[in-house]
Amino acid sequence: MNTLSTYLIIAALLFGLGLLGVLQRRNLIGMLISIELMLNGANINFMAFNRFLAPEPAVGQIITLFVMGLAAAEAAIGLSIILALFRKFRSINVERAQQMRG
Amino acid sequence: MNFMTEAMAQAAFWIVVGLTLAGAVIAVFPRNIVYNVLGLVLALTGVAGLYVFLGSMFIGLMQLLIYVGAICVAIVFAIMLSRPLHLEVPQRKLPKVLLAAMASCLFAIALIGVSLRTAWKPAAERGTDWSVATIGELLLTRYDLVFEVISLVLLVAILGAIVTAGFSRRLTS
Amino acid sequence: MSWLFKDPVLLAAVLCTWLPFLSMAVILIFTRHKPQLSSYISIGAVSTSLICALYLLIKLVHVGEPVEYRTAWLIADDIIIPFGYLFDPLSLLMLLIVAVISFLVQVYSLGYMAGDPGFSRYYAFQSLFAWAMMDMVIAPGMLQLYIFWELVGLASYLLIGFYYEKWSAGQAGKKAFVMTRLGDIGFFLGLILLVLGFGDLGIVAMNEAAQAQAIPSYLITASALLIFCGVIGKSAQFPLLTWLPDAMEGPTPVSALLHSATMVAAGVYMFSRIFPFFAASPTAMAIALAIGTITMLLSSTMAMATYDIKQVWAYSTVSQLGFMVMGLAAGGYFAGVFHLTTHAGFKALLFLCSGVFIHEYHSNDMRDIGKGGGRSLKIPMVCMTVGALALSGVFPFSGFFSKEAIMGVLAAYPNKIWLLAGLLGALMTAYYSFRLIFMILFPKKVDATMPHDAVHYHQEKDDKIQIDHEEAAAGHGAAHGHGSSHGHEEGHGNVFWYMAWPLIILTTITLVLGFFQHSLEGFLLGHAADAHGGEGGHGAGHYALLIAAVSMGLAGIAWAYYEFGRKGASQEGFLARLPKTQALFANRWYIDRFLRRFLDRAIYGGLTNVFTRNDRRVIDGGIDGFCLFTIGSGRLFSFLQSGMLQYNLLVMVAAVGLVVLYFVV
Amino acid sequence: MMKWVLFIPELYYVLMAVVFFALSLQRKSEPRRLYTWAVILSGVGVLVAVLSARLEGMVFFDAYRVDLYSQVFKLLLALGTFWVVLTCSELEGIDSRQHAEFYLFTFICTLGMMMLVSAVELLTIYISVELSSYCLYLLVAMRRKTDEFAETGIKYFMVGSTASGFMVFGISYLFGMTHTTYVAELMKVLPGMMTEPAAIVGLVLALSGFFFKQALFPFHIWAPDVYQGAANQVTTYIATASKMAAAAIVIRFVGFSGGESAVFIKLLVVLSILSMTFGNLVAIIQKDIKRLLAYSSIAHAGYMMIGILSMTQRGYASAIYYALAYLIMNFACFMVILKIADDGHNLKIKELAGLHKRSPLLAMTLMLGLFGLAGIPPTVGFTGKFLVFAAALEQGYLTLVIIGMINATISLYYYLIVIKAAYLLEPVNPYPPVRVDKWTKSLAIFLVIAMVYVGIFPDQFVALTEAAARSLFI
Repeated sequence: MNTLSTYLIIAALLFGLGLLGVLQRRNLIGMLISIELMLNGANINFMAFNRFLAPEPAVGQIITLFVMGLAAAEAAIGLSIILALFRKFRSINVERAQQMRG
Repeated sequence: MNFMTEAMAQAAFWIVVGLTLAGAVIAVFPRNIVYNVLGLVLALTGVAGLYVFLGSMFIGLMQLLIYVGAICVAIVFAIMLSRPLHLEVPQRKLPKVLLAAMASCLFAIALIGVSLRTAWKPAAERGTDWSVATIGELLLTRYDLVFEVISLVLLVAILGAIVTAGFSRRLTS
Repeated sequence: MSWLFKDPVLLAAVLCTWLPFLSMAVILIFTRHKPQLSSYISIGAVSTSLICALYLLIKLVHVGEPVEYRTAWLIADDIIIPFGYLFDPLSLLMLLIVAVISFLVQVYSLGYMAGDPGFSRYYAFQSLFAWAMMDMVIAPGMLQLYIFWELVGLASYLLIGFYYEKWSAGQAGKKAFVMTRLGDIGFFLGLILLVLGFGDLGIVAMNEAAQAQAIPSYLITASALLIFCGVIGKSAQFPLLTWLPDAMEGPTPVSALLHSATMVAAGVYMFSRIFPFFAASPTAMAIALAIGTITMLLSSTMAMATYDIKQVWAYSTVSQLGFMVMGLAAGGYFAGVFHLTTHAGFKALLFLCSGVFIHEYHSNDMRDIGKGGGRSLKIPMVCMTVGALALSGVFPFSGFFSKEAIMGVLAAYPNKIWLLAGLLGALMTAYYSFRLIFMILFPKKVDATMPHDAVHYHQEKDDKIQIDHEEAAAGHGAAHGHGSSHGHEEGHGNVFWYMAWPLIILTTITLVLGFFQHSLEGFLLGHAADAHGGEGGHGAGHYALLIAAVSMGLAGIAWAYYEFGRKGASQEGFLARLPKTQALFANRWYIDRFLRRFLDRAIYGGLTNVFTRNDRRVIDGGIDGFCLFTIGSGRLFSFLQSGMLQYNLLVMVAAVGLVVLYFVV
Repeated sequence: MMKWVLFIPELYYVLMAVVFFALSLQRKSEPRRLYTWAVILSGVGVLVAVLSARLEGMVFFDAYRVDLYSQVFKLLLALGTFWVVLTCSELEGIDSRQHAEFYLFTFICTLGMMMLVSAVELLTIYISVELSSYCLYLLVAMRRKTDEFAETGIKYFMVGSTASGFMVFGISYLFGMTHTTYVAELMKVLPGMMTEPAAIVGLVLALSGFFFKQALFPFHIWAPDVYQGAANQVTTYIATASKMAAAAIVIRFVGFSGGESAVFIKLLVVLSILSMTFGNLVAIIQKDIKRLLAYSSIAHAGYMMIGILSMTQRGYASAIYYALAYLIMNFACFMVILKIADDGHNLKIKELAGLHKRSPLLAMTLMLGLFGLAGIPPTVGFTGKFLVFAAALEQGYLTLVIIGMINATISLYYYLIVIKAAYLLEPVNPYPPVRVDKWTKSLAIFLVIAMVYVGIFPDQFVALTEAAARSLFI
């Protein structure tokens, strides 16, 4: 139902799924995706509190907005570090990577 | 009629919820990274729908714009740039998956418990001003500092991405 | 600075305590590569300190009230932590002891350490020690005392570990430091408790308040017991007594200075420093008495089983420290302090004598020294015998008087078991000290062919001249010097006499100090006599006790003579016939092993291992996995595939999850 | 209406960032010139922080409070940054083409942390934390020749992102409970709500993000790897400046509970004990000195927590003092490491052998720093521990203090290993002499004096920290 606790439960589930991804994914990009899920869980919380409890409806929305912005920055940084790592491997170990394919 | 719209709204709500969770599951479980990204897109769209249900079309749109439009695209680019990534589908180790599942289940259950056991109290006076104009105004007054700092954060992110990923002009790798 | 020169006492005090520090700094910074100069700087500083200490003693000997120069170090409004100088009879006496022994040991080291590559460093550390010890002695507040107490421990660590090439020396240094620190935990906690409960760490204030019962008794008992932990650590009382014998890895002069005469006595000194405070808590006193007794008996037995000459004196030091604690804890303020004084003299003497033997024969084993002809080194031999007689409490040596004083106090105690323990201790003390003497003096077989430096020394020509010169200078030299034929190599002419002089001076002190008992008593108790109610009765009226104690000592000597001294003695001792007991004694009653096992198993082996394994798997594993990757596994991101980071995260998530769950349920 | 003067230190750091942004655009990188600029600018930064130390007031619609508490920490941050920049004369760990970016990120990171200590609004706090964290992620990943330590950056990033996910989630609960994001209102309402699970869970989750920065158990997992894997200068920065900000924000957040919840305090006690014990025990077996210091930093987070969890003014003051002490001592140790490993490699303990001959001054600095960390009087570390333990005993946490003391003793063991290497061991192969320029020399002398002076005459500093702690709750 469209109540506070429904949203909170959805948020908790998203957060939990995100955690699961962070804990068991071996792919770094997969981990990053999972972290985005966790942040979304928090965002749903903010929006829900904003809708059902908060005195000013604008505050929660603004927070959500900023969390999104930060998530974007975080993703950019995370991806660049992952890419750097990848480039390093390739530059060191192209041969092996190809061997493995074969 | 009224009943119908309500039922429709209900159904739509649950569909959105289902989409979100299904997307999240797809984002986490399959071993192919491309499916994960698609799942993420699905989940984020679902969340955007939830925001609409929570009364804010604006944030829902932003969600689509920022997350789906920016983050997911960036991730896709990263996957393209690191081509062999999606080729790798090594076997999972069962103990690790089990442990991770247990820990995250524990966490989720605990969080659900917290949200159910807490007596959430609405504020005494609830404002009704949902307009985007108010958000804009607050951004330029009360959240002025944050607004300015986030530009710095983004600057750092861009610079950092350039430097770290090795695309700097000075770096000829 | 003009305030400094207005008051000669303060000037002397500042000079006395800070010159060694200055000398340390100068040596470390400027004269590291000039060993001779370094040693002269250090000795110059400490001799000035000695003169200043004497001046202070003479100047202040008749001042009734303790003289205090202090500034308070405020942490908060209601807490007073004084720093500065406190001169009362006790601190003046101790200051003099420290200065004298430091001076003598530094002079002695000129000979003993000659040619050592770390000569400058050695003197820098000696100065560091002198500075720390003196500042500790004159501390007016417990925190200053604690701070310098730790610095003394640091100096001890550096000096024990001086022979760093020796692995065991480094280990021993660490052991000593860590073990004494273990006791200091209690000390520090006691201080914090006092700060919070009483708010003033001034020694005078503490003592007065404790006597006036201004501090609640539970607080006194608790903090006194905690502070006593510091005594246990520093003065090597049971159960932390095993570090001291190990500390003998350091150079012998260091053992003489730190581990017999001054540093280890710091615990006893601190006890007597706040004696009225302790005395206000009968529980603390009783526990201290018990610990002192156990320590004394245990370490006496240990001393009976070892053949290492320095170890014997180390155990003996522990046991005598236990004896002092007994005396103090039984209420004998003067008796304890007096024994501390005399013990500082004769134990330093014993160590320095042993140092000469070790230096000459390059062996710590008394059987080797005996076989090598240790008896031919007349001065050290005679001096050592004097020291051993003092240690055994034979009239008229200084140990006799102080032991009698403590026995008197113990006899006045209602429960006679302490007195019996004391007498037993006296018997054992005499036995093990003369066991050592006789083994050197009457070796079973003199091995004349044994190659050692002494043989060369004996053939020097010019020793007679040296000795004559010495006889002329020292009034009592004739008693020791006649006919002896030790010497030294050409060009090292001073080396032997650098070592012999301090021995002679200390022997003199040992001979005469006992007769100053009453003037010392007057000096020490004069101002505090009403506070302690005097300690009348001991020594004088107890002829039976006197005879008992002396006869115990003599019996010990006779026993030792029977087993080791007489012609055809087996030189094995009764312990050899009781192998189990001997093993028990030789292994220090397994205290060490127990502690080590406890530490190894419980802390190092158990916890660290768990953490290490976790750490290896979790944190290093990432890198290991990564290395494997570069070598051959060839999998991209294999460090993640091995799941190390995630295993880590898992722990974190599970921990937080459990916490959250706890708050929900 | 806006009192811009109050914002001057931050503005100054923005300016610095702009300068280095401009410098980073140059085609040719000139490390020497960049270094000179960085030293001068950050030196002036310290001056600015000193000059603005007495400012007070609110800016940005009460989202940003300038008071003694924040200014003290800003000064510490500026000082830490300046010191780190000063040691960058041989910035070998970073590719010389990236030096401008290195300084840029360092200064932006300092800026973020400065805002962190002043921010009194949850969103501002969150953004500031993230700003500084992002810079650190990038700095860690910057190490040159990272073949050996390539995964350091990603580990730091992953753990940090997860922790910040916790933090946002916690903040969302706090927002739901109190309906406000302002710290001042939060502190009024929250203590009355500590029985509600969401309030306390929100607080714990939010704190976990800051515990991550502080490297408190169990959020320490990044610390050893990052300390070991990052360039030496970056490690120094993380170990000193960033710890200051973490301490400041943890103090602020722990204060939210108002000491109302016994369970919460118990949790902190447990964390503190685990942190100390774990850090000290694992440190014993380390060979790499930076890794050893990482574990020691975990232990020190525990000691600092002892002061914080007393939740009295004296407790907070002692924690601030401890932070100050930790900055000086830890930096002293790291400076020595930086100077010995001037080619940017990772120093093993055994490489310290014979240091007292190669450079007596550095050896002494290292010894004093380590003794400070071990809490041996009369160094500043002893006074810090004394104050922290006294504050905890005042609240009756005797067991905790005893465990803390035992830990201090254990820690002595591994500090002594290092000191022994520096003073008592002889190197197997002679190492080249250490080059010590006059800046390093004067800095070392300053640190030695500071460690002893602040340790022996702490009264002014204690008064300062107490005033700062008072201003925390006005």
